[in-house]
Amino acid sequence: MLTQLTHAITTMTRRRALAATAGLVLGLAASSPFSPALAADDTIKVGILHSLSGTMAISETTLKDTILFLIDEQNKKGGVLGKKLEAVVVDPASNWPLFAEKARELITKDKVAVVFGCWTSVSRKSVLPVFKELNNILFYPVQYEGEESERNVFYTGAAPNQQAIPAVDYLMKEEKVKRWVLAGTDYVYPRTTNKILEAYLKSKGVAQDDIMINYTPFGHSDWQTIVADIKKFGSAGKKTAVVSTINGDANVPFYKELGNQGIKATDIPVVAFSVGEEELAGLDTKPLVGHLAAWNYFESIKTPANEKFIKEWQAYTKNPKRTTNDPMEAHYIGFNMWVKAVEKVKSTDPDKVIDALPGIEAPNLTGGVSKMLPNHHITKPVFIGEIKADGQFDVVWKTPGLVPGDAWSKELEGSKDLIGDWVGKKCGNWNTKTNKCGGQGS
Amino acid sequence: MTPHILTRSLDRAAATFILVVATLGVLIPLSNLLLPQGSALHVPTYLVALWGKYVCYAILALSIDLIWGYCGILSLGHGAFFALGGYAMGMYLMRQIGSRGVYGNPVLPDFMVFLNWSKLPWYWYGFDHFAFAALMVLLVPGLLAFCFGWLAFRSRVTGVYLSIITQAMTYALLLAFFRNDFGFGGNNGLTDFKDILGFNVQAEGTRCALFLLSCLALIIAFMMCRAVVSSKLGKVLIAVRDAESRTRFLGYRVESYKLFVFTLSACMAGVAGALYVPQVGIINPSEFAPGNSIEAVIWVAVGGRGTLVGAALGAVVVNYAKTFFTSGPLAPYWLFMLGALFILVTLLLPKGIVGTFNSWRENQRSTGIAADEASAAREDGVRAPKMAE
Amino acid sequence: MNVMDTRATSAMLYLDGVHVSFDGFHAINNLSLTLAPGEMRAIIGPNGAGKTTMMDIITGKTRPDQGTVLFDGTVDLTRLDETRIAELGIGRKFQKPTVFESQTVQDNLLLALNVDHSVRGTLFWRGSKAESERIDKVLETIRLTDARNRLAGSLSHGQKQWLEIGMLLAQDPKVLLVDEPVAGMTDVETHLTAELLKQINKNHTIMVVEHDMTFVRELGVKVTCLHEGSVLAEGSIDQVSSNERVVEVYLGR
Amino acid sequence: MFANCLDRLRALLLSVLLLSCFALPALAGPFEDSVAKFANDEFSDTEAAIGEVASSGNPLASPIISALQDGRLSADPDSKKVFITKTDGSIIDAATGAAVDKLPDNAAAVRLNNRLRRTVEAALGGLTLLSPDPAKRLAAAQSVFKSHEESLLPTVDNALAKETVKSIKQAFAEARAAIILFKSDATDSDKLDAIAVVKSRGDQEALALLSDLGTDQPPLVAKAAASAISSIQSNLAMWSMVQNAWYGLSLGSVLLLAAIGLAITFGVMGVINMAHGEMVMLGAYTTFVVQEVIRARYPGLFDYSLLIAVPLAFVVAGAVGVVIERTIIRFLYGRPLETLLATWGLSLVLQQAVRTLFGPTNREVGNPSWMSGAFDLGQITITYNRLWILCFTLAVFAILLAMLRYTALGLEMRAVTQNRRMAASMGIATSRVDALTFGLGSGIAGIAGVALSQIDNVSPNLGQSYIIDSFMVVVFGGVGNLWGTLVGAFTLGIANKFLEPVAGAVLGKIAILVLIILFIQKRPRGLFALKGRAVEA
Repeated sequence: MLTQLTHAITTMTRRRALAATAGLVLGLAASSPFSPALAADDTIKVGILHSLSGTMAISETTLKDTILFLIDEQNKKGGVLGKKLEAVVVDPASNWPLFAEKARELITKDKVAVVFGCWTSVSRKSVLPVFKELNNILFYPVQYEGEESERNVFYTGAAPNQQAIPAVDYLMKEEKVKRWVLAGTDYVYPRTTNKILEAYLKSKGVAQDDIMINYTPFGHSDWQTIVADIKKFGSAGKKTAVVSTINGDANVPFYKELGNQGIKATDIPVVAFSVGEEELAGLDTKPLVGHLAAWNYFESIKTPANEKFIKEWQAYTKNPKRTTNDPMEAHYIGFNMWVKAVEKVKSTDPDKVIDALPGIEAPNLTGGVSKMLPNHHITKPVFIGEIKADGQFDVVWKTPGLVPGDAWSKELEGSKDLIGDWVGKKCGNWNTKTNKCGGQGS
Repeated sequence: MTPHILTRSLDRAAATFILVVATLGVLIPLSNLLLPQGSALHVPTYLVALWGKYVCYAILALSIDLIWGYCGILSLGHGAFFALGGYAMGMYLMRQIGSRGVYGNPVLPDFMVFLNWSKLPWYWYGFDHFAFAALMVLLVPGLLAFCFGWLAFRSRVTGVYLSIITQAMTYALLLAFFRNDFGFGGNNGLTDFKDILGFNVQAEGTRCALFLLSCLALIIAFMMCRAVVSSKLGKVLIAVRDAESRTRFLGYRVESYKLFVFTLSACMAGVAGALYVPQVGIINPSEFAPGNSIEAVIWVAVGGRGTLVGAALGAVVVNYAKTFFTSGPLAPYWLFMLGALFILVTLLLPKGIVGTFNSWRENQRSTGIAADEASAAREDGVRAPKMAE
Repeated sequence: MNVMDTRATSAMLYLDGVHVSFDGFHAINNLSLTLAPGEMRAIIGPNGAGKTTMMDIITGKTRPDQGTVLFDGTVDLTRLDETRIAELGIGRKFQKPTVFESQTVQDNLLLALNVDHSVRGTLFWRGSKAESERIDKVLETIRLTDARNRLAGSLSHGQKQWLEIGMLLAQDPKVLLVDEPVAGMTDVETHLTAELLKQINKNHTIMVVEHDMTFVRELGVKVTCLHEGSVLAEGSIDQVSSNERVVEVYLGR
Repeated sequence: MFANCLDRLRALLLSVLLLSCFALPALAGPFEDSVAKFANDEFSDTEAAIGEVASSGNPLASPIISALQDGRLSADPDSKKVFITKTDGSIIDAATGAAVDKLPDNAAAVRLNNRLRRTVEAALGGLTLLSPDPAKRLAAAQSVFKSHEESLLPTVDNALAKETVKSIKQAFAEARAAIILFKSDATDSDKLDAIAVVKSRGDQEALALLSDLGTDQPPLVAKAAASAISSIQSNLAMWSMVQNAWYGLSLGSVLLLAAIGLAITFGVMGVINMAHGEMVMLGAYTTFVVQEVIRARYPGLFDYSLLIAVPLAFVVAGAVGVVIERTIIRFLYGRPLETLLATWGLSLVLQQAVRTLFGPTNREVGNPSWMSGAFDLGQITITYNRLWILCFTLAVFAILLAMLRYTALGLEMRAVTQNRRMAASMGIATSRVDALTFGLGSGIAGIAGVALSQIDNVSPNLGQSYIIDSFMVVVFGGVGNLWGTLVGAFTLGIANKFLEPVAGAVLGKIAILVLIILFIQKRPRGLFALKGRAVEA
């Protein structure tokens, strides 16, 4: 059918063919970079691209509120460049093509200067071409699988080396874990993270027999078999731990099953990368005391900055119990970095802001100062927290300093030679072996 | 297709529809490309892409209306055919990326590189040729529909049973495509396309051409549907819908008819999916989600089941509403609006927009002795015990 | 055995020793029945006697658990499906009038014509003069010429019954199975229907199931009374209606 | 590298310290100094303190360590004072045992990590082996079995001699065997006896213990251990079949519970109720609200929260169902496919309504104590919540059947669904019966929500995750047949759980779906289809 159609186009009447050709030529001519016309407006528009309905609303709604809160705070301080910030909220409804559509709408119709948004990798992948094409800025606040460094995207969540690897190190050293269950939901983040961890563990001398990898579908709710398998795997006489990359919704039934089958943290600790304060709020945490999570931020961390943030956040949401979590902190850092960059170049022009952002420093909420790196990732501290009975985390370990995020993982065959450098090399996938931009080359 | 089928099928409403689509198909790209950006009539590129999406959905709606509106087969899994067509096109687009992927691997798509795949799985062979991919766009959904239909219609699975197993089919495919081991990119799907037939997919010209192509495909699909439903075959289909066993006792091999339209409809859905993918820039397993298929059925119901124009219109209206409601201050409440729309349409406009308009016009025109009764009888292929009056 | 064989081969329809049960309920019990070519036979029997199930068996809708069902002396109907049986030339009118309500009377008849019924044939169908003449003729026979462009759903109950009989005529089968053709009809309509059937019987074999004794009497043909899935009595209407067992069955024990 | 070395050194020091503490109690410093270490807020100091306190022989040792385990031990980092909050709320100074009025302002609970928790458990094991509380003795024996701490052998022997309860005596014997197995100077014959004892225990932990034994054993012992391992393994393999069957029953009961309401609204009434899942969700949220109220007002009633929630959920979901039937469904009878569209719209509205009302995130619904935990049956673990859900499901099913069969409403329902016109002419108010039937189906879905809140998320998406499975179950079982739904649910549950270990969770589920599709070809009207003419009418 399609061949016929394309054929039909070429054999259309001469006038149409002419128009089509003219169209293509015009199209190519018109695809020059397009910068939002902001100067005329007296506000700076900030796009918020988080799902407010559908399956991801559970995680993303809070982030929308966070940005609204941050904008509100910034406006109280007088806005940016003497202009007030104005939030433009859209609902991509957990629908990936809709993410792309809404991103396009935000940039071309609403002419936003920057977009804060996305949670899942697929939503980021979906909007990526749009941001590249229309040359705008996306701040992505969630820990992800890495293997990406794009000019238009700033990754304020953790890369695998800022979360997964320190957590495994901790378990090896502190808990003397010898046997590993890598359990995850079957999507790209767990797949990649587990690939990286598998390679890392093997490099540390862990045998293949001592690694069990298990994938479950999204929203998996019947964990009986898998928990029993974990129990069995853990009874081989070596200290066993579970590294969980299980995605949001499936965690509650997973932990409930763990608790009920009597797997205690002292027997088989579970370290999770996707379970934060928000997820624990839906759980009775008493049976889970001692299970771990690795993040770059915990609500329970006692620093003045964090205490102030929590107080103001709870006042803003008029909910004294409202929790905070890691992706919120990522947005906090990202937002402040953007404000600083805009103030530095005195413009919201994306090209200028993108160039200004690497090197910008902004305080995080855990007492350090995070820095935007040339690969568009940031430096972050890594904390390991144990679940407490009140649904908060008790930090039991942290990295001595801030860990710079690696865009490309050293453990993966395909990316071990790659780096992202948007300052010197102006390239997201610079190959250090061949000294060329563009991956491995052929 | 012989000409007399086509000419016979064109009544005034159909001609108007074709004219409108053709005009849109030409005017929107022209306005986008030729008029200056400030002009009031200028259609921005994002709207071209958006309308391109609507047009693809309209083709999908037509394909559903053909089997549901005319043959009484309610498929709750038509999104699967749409998605399969989309994947076939997506695979072609992936192969076109070549060494421009982030890892620069000339053969393997990026997701295979970082999951350490050493070579291209066999089922990806051939997709670097457009002609092959285009063939697969028709063949894969068609073949699946043929096999599925052959099994189901031969054993006379009808009504809700059929609906539920079509749902099971798309759900199974959803789970399968989610699996990264399956080799289609898992949850992330296929994305980051560069070009199609040598043209940059993001260029405005390509977008406009794709839009034009989609409109053309919609017209062709519409004419095909018209040709089918206005032929004697169409009468048989309606006969099957209204009284299946009567048709059988007249000596019609009902399962062949069902199989024919079901397969045809799946191919149409596949084409819709194939045109959809380069315009939205991503294909991902969530297209298989049963909810999507149900929603597509609802477009048809809203527009008017059993009226081809209505199906296409319904797809555009519902999706436009969705676009409209998901931005701005109404965003948090859009599901209320959408849900309410569905409820109100089924309660107040059981014949859909076009169906209601048609019967209103018929009432106006004639004394309308038969219209009401007839269209009441047309209501449903699967009749449950009637309520007592 | 020999006698049976000749009966079987010469008969239009031949049922012997047929059994069907649904979940333990014996709907048809050792039923044997023969219909000669050109014959019209009336079947009577109380509710649940198995009349409709018998028709289901003949038309391939229900498979018998055991027994022989032969058509035209040679064709084993138990192995064929509805479509094939219809193609062979057995037409059926349902108990509840079943016409294509959202299509015109004319289209109903067009669909019934026994021309090419393949998908290809219908897709590329073009009307022919012969076809429209046939339709005109049938319309005349069933007295619906004036209603040819009306939707079948808008016809009266009696007209629907006729339309369905008309569809059988258009189908031109060798055997017509007619299930309760006069249910819900006025006396005049009943009379006309009887006339119609008699007329059709001139060149078709017919089996009529009917409750209406006046109607059956008017047909004036051999009557078979079924009860609990097997033949209770057979003969002229007077013979059957004077049979004590039949009376007992109809009045209830 | 350096940090690594340091870490190892610290670990070495610690273990030396720990060992010396156990071995040489006389060398431990004054009790007060040891206790004060808890106040340093360093895991290593806490670890040292546990060892010293445990081996001190001080009568406060056991209360201190129990308090530490339960988070009742707090310390003032400034004054280095440590306090025990007793279970009755009174406070004592941990070092002296003197009563204290209240905790200092800056006192904080002494923190633990997993390693310390294990240390605490081991220490408590040693301390509570002779406890008068049988449950504590049993727990102590279990923990000694796991830690097989050699220094505890005399205590275990002592406890074994004194023990009168048979099951605990067995546990002590096993603990003793575990110690001997790892005792370097035990004789071969002792070790062989120990292996026999451990083998007879036959569970995962026995397997773990034996696998842990290492290869440097005398050949005779190694051989016995290997044979014990393989015997335990084959035993466990057999039990794993039983376990799969149990998991299947449990999954089946969840499926049945979710589908049973649908079997009424869809199966009996013919309404393709896409909002069924949202009725389940309403039930779950009702449970949440009930628990919130109980937490806030009547904490003592928490264990009864589910019992209170069940009737409430039935009423809430049932009432919503009646309203839906009266305002929407009743206009759509005879058009089943249009009920699908309207109820789909309805499900969107209900989801968003709950999202607006309760927020998009998961809500916490706690397990009452009788729903928590598990018990062992042979070598399989049966969790109480799953067991209760199975019982509950069967009870709901039985009550529903009885209701349909024996009550006037049930009779009317069957009459109306079988022949509406006839029922109406006999004076049955069909519209009332319709409303009540739909309400009943919805109410049962609400009840299902109460049970599902115990094992799944309570979020606006809850319903969506069950709707497809529910339809599969009803269609597989045969529309309009409750028994079919029962058999369908359990068949699918068990099939799923036997496939899962072989094919994995995802492929297992795909296989089930394909099987359902193929099965429907074989039996186009489900497992228990009605036959005969009536179906086609």
